[in-house]
Amino acid sequence: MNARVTNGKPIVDNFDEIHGTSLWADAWRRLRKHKLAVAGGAFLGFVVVFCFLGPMVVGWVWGYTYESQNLAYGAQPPSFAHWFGTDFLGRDLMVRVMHGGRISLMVGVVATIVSLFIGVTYGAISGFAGGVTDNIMMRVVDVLYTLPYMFIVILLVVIFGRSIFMVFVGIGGVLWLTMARLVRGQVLSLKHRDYVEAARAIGVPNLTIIFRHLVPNAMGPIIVLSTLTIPSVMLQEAFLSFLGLGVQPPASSWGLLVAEGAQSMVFYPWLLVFPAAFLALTLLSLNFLGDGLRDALDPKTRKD
Amino acid sequence: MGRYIIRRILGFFPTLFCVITVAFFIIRVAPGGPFDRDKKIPPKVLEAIEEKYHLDKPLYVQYVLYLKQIASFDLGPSYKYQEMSVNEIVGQGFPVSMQLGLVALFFSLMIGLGAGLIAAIRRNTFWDYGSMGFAMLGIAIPNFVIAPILILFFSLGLSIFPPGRWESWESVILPGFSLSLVHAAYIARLARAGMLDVLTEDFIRTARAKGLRERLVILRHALRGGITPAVSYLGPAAAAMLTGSIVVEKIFLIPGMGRYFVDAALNRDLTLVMGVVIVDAAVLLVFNLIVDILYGVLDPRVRYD
Amino acid sequence: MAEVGDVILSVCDLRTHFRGEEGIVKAVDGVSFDLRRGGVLGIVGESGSGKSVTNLSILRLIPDPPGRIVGGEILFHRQNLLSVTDAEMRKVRGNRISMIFQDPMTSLNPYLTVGRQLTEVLEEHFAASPADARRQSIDMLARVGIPEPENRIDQYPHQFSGGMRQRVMIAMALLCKPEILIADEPTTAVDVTIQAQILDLIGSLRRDLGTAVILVTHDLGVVAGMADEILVMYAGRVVERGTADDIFHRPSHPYTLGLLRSIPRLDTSESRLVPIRGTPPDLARLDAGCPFRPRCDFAEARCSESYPPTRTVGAATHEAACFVDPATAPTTTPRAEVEP
Amino acid sequence: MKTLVSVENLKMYFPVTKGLFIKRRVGTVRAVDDVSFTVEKGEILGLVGESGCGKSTTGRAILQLYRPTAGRVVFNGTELTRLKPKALVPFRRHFQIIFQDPYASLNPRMTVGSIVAEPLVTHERALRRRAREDRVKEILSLVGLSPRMIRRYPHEFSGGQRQRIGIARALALHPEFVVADEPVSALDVSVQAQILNLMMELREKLSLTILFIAHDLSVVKHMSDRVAVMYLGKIVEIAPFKALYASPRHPYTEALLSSVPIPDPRVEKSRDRVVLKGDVPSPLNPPSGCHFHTRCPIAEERCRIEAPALVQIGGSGTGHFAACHFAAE
Repeated sequence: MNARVTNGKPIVDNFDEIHGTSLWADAWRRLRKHKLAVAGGAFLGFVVVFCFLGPMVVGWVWGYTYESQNLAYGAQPPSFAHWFGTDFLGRDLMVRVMHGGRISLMVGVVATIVSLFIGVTYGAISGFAGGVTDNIMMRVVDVLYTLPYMFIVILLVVIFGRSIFMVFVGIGGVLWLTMARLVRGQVLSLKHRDYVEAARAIGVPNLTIIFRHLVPNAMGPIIVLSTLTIPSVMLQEAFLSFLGLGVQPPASSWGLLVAEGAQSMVFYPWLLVFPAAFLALTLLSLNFLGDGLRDALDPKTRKD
Repeated sequence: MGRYIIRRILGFFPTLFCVITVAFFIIRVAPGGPFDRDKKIPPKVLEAIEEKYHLDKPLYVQYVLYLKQIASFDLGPSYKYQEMSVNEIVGQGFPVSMQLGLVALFFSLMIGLGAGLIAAIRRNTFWDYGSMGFAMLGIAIPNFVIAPILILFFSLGLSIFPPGRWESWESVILPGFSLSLVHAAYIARLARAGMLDVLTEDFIRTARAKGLRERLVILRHALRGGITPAVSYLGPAAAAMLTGSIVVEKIFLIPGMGRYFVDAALNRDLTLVMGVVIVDAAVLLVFNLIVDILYGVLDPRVRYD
Repeated sequence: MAEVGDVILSVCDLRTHFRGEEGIVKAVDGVSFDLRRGGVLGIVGESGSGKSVTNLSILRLIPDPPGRIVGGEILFHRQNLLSVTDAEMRKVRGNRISMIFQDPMTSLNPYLTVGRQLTEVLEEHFAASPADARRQSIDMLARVGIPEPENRIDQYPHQFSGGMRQRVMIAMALLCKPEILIADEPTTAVDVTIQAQILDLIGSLRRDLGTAVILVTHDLGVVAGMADEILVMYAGRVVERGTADDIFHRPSHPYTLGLLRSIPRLDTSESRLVPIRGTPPDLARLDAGCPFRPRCDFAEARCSESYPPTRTVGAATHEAACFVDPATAPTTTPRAEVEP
Repeated sequence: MKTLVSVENLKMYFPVTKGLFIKRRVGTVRAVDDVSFTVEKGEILGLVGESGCGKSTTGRAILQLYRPTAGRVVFNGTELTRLKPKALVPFRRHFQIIFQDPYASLNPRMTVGSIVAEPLVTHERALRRRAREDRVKEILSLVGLSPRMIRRYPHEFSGGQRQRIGIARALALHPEFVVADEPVSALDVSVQAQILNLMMELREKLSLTILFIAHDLSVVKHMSDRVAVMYLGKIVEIAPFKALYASPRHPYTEALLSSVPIPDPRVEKSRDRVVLKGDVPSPLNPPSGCHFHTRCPIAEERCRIEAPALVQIGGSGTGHFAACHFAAE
């Protein structure tokens, strides 16, 4: 169909400047129409509040922390005193889920930020420079891609020992490869657009071209990929915990709680159900949010 | 085409060389040596061992020696499993992992492509929402949760499949299925998105304007283009499935490569780690080549001379 | 030259609407026309005028959602195509009515050989054997001017140039000797020298095969030499219809008149073009009045109250949907050179 | 008249490479192959040809958006092809470009105001914000847009309006020379005339010199004083439009003229068409001798071997040049 939809607003007859809606505002409007993305965003908001403010409230009302043990109350099903039940050591599962959520979320966000920072810089430079520079930079990415991912992760665990936080800074340092490829692809396709040519014809300096014309227009896919990187890092953390390479007790993470719970799921199902539900719902929410952002930011759904 | 494949295979060697070099130095930079944990080894013996494995020489000499060794397809002795060479360990583990991986690959293709295509063709119906919801769960639930549930249900409950170990053909079904789920989920999503993209193309409108049956429009005109995004995902995914999933092998007690890998890294069994890295990298390269060839088969525009 | 005969296709009050983000877009809103055996009907309009949607509606190729044919009849040999089953419709498509599209680059399937795309039409409609289908396809390729058709039939679309691809599209459309060929902007994506070739080809094939042609274009020049009858469309409606002579020499709708005065011509020495001011309307925001009135030099108060009825001008074949006759009426608005 | 832009033996070659690790050069696209012409101060020179003939590349190479492979571009006495990228920047304010696609030529993330202000920000740094905004508003009214639109975004405008924004950006610094690269071919027919008229008006008001690139001869004819016809990277004919239309000397020009449909059924019925056979050959592998010989209705053996030079027709001073062995006949 080729009906054109332009000039959305009726023309107002006064001499004030008319403020337009930017593509970001447009995208935001579309995102809000995406029911699953809104639900995902709302749930994420809840999870953040739950995990970061929750332990304080629990400590204040019930008076225990994620470490408080009470062996007499080992592995109790959910009750009024312990909403999610307790584990074998009689620790309150809810506080442990809150505490574990903090670590899982932080790990995901930290690794993603690191990958975002390195990937965008590397990809933008490679794509904009082009020629031999680009070729060499991309061959480096190819070789790093060929290194088995788990090898690097496990080596990081070996190098950083038990500092899970540093491990995930390291994981971020590996994940940037995909981001770099994405950004490079974007920059390559954008750098011969007419508006970039126009800027060059004007004599705008290269750095300004990158930051005024290229990066803002590549932001959409970058945001989407970042939203989808967080859940995959959180899953990585869960796997490492399952292998006994992640967070060490008494600290917890969702991955560790799920791994522990899975071992006793027949007789003590709550130990699996609560952490697994939080992990799965958070991953789902992030994925829904990513899908929603993709639909909202995807240029294919728009004329321009 | 033949020349292209040969050129690509020749291209493996420089890449593998870079991978070996990078991996070698990363491992050596990591703190700790292979025999640090065995406190009981007397210094004399340790020295002898280190001399045997050339660990007393400067790093670059070790590197050159290692390259020489690799050039004769010898991955060297394992530091931990002293009675075995790395070649033997890999030779035992890899076929197992590969069988498991092939089954998983088969499952993920059948489930993933099937669900993705149905979702795309029956867009916005129960089928679409159903398969995409299923795919989302596959992505969001770690397989170390799914696998025990499968064991609980199919082995302990229904006694259809054995719960673990590597004995008969039935024993590969459950681990293969658990290993395939997450990949099936991604393939389903990619296939759906790819099909929906292709179905908006002008040439699909042409096919319909010619009066073709919808089945032909989908199978002959849309399918090839629609599955290309899923095919490009297949390279790394197949390599990952074939080289052993650490988690699944651990749960189902399968003697594949994955199990050795973690232990080797934790034990600083440097030669074994290197061996696994090289095998994994080679499998990945082969699969990327297969994917590129598949691309050429699917899309005549990228056919190689 | 084939005789122009009876009416074989009759479109009555066709309405195709699209549900968009901003509301319902009436892409085609009450279009009617007749096509005679062997005749050439030109449909002229700008992007968004509904000319392509009209033709996709005839073959029921409107993607649903978001589009839907909400009213009217399409009578093909007195049978309403809008009420036949999908299976019957498929027997019409590509067989009795075929269509070629604007962009031969994207309209041919890049994954299949040209031969595959040609022979499947014959296999589908006539259950032709592969060998037979191939032979007929090669003949047709030769007929549309593809050199070495025996070899080129096994090539892929990307191995053809733009002009050659459009020839392949035409060959594909004519394989079943259709009664009607709908050509949707067949020359917009090709160069002028190729355009001349393609138009020549369509013209000669029409004469040889007696196929009726609906030629859709935004370029008045293209229809001038080809069409017996011309429809001018604006905002989803037919604003003027008539013979080629009527339209070009006695334009009776202000839009037609405006178009003719605003396009530069190679053969005259006009010093200054007279543009139509403003921009084409937003189809999601039309009111009851004439959609052209904001750009019209003859607009009156009643133009905003109701859509003007169709009025006959001179010959019975010449109609315009306007309250006034621009040939006699005074202009009501002073001409503004640029937009407000 | 004074020559403003002089293009001498301009060549623009693009290498075609192949290979995964080491890029091998497998061919060269001779997009522009030894082209010379001048643009006089105050004139509009039309540059026509079919897609892929190199007309757009020529325009961009003149503006140094591509650095030419060989040849000179002299602008107002300065040899642009010699300048380093840094040294070129201050000159850029004197020559600007208007693009074909009004959808791709405006950054969708910037407001109209900041798009039009970008040249001012780059070249007139001393300008205060308020003064700059006034200049932007002034330019917007000059191209027929309301200055109130300064805070809106490109996607809120129609194709014609966007093209006006693009023109405003190009004219913000009052350049002397503008390359208009098919400025109306992506627009609706009813809007094309608005933009053509606007360009004519602005040309007079601002005494612009324009290189008007188009594939449509009727548009070129309306806009240009002189016309150059390109085929496969070479200029085959260049002449004042009237002479070119009345007596084209190159068979390609003749075919091009007769291919343009005329919106008048009576004229169309009586026309004799020269319909060229075949397609434009690939610039990767152009035909030997005269590039046009494969499609030429009057080609002889000689054309296959010997490339004709661009020579003046009908004595000096006519300004009519053609590159055909039979141009004089």
